[in-house]
Amino acid sequence: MNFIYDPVPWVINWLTQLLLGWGLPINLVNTLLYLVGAVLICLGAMLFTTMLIWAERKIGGRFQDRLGPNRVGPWGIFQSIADMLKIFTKEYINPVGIDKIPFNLAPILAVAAVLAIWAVIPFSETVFGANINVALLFIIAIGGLGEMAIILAGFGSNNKYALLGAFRAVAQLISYEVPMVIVLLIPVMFSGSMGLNEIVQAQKIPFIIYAPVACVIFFICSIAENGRAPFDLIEADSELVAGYNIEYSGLKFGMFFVADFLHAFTSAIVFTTIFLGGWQGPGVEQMPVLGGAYMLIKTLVVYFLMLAIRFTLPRFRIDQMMALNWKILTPLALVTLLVTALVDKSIPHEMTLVRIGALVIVNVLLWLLADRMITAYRKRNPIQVVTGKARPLARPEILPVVEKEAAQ
Amino acid sequence: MLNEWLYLGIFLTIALAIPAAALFIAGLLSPKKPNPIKDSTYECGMETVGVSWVQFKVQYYIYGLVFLVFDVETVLLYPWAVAYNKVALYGVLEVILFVAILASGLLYVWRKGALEWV
Amino acid sequence: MTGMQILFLITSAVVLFSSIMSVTAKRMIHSALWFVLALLGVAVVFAMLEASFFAVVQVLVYVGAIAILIIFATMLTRRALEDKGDQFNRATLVTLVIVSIIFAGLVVSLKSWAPLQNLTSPLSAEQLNVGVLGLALTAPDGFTLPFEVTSILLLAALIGAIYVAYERKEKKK
Amino acid sequence: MIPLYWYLLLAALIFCIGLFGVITRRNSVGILISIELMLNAANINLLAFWRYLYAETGDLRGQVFVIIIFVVAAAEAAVGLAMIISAYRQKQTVVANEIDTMKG
Repeated sequence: MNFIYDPVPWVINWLTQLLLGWGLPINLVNTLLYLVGAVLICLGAMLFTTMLIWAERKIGGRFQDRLGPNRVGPWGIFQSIADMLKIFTKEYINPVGIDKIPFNLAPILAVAAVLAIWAVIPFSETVFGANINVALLFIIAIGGLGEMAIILAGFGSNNKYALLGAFRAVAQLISYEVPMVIVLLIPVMFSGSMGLNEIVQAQKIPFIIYAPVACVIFFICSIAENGRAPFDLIEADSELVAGYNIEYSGLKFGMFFVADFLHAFTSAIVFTTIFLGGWQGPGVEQMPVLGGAYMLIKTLVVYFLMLAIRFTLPRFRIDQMMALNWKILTPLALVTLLVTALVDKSIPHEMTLVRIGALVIVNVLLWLLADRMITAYRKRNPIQVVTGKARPLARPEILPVVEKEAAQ
Repeated sequence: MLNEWLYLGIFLTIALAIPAAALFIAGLLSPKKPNPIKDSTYECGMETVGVSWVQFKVQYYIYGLVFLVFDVETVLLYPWAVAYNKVALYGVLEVILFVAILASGLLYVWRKGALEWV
Repeated sequence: MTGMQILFLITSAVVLFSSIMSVTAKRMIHSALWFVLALLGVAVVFAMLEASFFAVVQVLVYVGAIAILIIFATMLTRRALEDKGDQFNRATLVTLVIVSIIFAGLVVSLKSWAPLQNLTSPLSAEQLNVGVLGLALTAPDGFTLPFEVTSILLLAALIGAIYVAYERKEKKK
Repeated sequence: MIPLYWYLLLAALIFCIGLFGVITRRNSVGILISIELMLNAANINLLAFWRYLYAETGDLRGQVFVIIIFVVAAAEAAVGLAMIISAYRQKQTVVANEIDTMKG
């Protein structure tokens, strides 16, 4: 095995031989290597998060016509590191009446629930973690632990706003899990497996072409699961004091922060793996290390898209958000699933082009139909625009002449 | 197969241990100067009134309920999705019936107005 | 003592301890959280049985949905749960005796069941293929009827629960 | 490897703990939690027997039964909690002994 073409398995092989040479039993060697791999991935992910925070602030600044961080290092690149150093030395405030164990467990669990997803992601054809045959469900299930962390934080804090924020957050997360779980059935159907390795291997043509509607629904849901704008009601600063993490301080708060940013990037990875073909790309068979590069590029594109949405769209109201989920996404996801299953079953698999064409046409039709129905519904129930008198101006004389006349 | 689960178990342990270790180190590094005002419950500077256990409205439960039912339903469909390439058209029709039965439940909840956030 | 056995003993200890805590905890929310820990332990036991699908479903359905529903309900019935006073009724001691007798009976009947002595290692199921289960659930000569009945059961539960729990606005006024 | 009776013993213990909770708890949410524990014990039993007796023969009855128990547990939690909430709304209590309107 050549080092240049596929470095990671080469290193693992070399390490295994070395350790075996020392006379260690094979089971122990495997366990040790697993341990090393897990520590490397976890630490790497968490340190990567500091870079993500910088990138997000910088890009966000550009979107909003600001400079973003620009003081520490070139382009402010060390800003997050400075922030990290600061937050490490901040005091933990333990408010009165907290429930000690849940209060302290919550930030740990919040990060762990996100990190755990990295255990099943295939980074390239030869570099993957646990190749369990239920990886897709595992990713969703581990999200449940994240919800648990939020509940722990909310009720451990002994603060009614924290509790209220936690419950709103959980209501949002569980609601958006429904269409997400439904549309994830579609990639499983196409690849015939719930293992992420098999799903990626089945994507010679990425599933985004087979199932664009499912792809869009999944994308919306994963943004909502992150609690990012436009679904950032979890931390809606102007409405709830700060959500469930109001009583946290120091690194305990920082952990929620890390979990939030890491979760955004992780869902970009998951999206890439499930719908964009993961490490698939030209020349991967000869040079598996290229797969990692493809994966990274695709993930960054998806991540950038998420940032663009985050920094441009305003926030939903909670009733709008729930209506979007239960009245649009969930029925659409169910119909998409059934129609896809029916169409795909009725066309023989040998006719690949016909099959893809039919699926694309069906998806486009579904999208148009959904759009028509929503528009028709809006026509019947127009949005009530709340208007009132304009606020009196402090200095009316500065108004331009035209507007002044209009005002009179 | 058990090897994969072993790796997963190790990974989960590490994923719990690293944040815990970071929190522990930060706890050693950080100052500890508590005082009653600092430690009081934060409510934007207002005095805390009543217990923190406020009454919640039933809407949270309703969403939880609909979520539970659809979650269980979808999980049951996963084995079918894995076997999708092998099932006959009969299997697909059966799943359509299965989903239709549950979708009628969603329709009931919708018509009842229980999905509105009020 | 192999590694598997040690792991099993640790897991069982966690499961048993947390289930004892969950039936004895004074505050209902603590009870629910201990219950979650017990459920996670049971998921690990499922993983040890190499029933990976069920291990994940256990976390997804029980921890992710049922436990959250229980916590929501605990919050909704909060005022009655000031958790003052006795959490148990008068029959505690009697029940303890009865339960011990039942447990002893179970152990005795396990001991006297001869085939059990031979079952010391699991059969080799390569990797439990979820697809086989899916095929069996939807095949005409398989478990079609149970599969459809579960959907009707879920529908009935949904409608019934909404009917019971949902309060109309007119009623409130 | 782990002998089958370890699993059975674990399941029996969880079942007994759940039974104890069902009989002695005053809070009806607590009773529901105990019932869920008992269902879990049954699930462990079913899967263990399937694994040790039927895994090779392709007999899936054990697994199908587990699925049905999952569904029953979900349905039971949904309806049971809804009834508790409804009873709480009318009587302001969740203590099982005090919810006795059904008594003739």
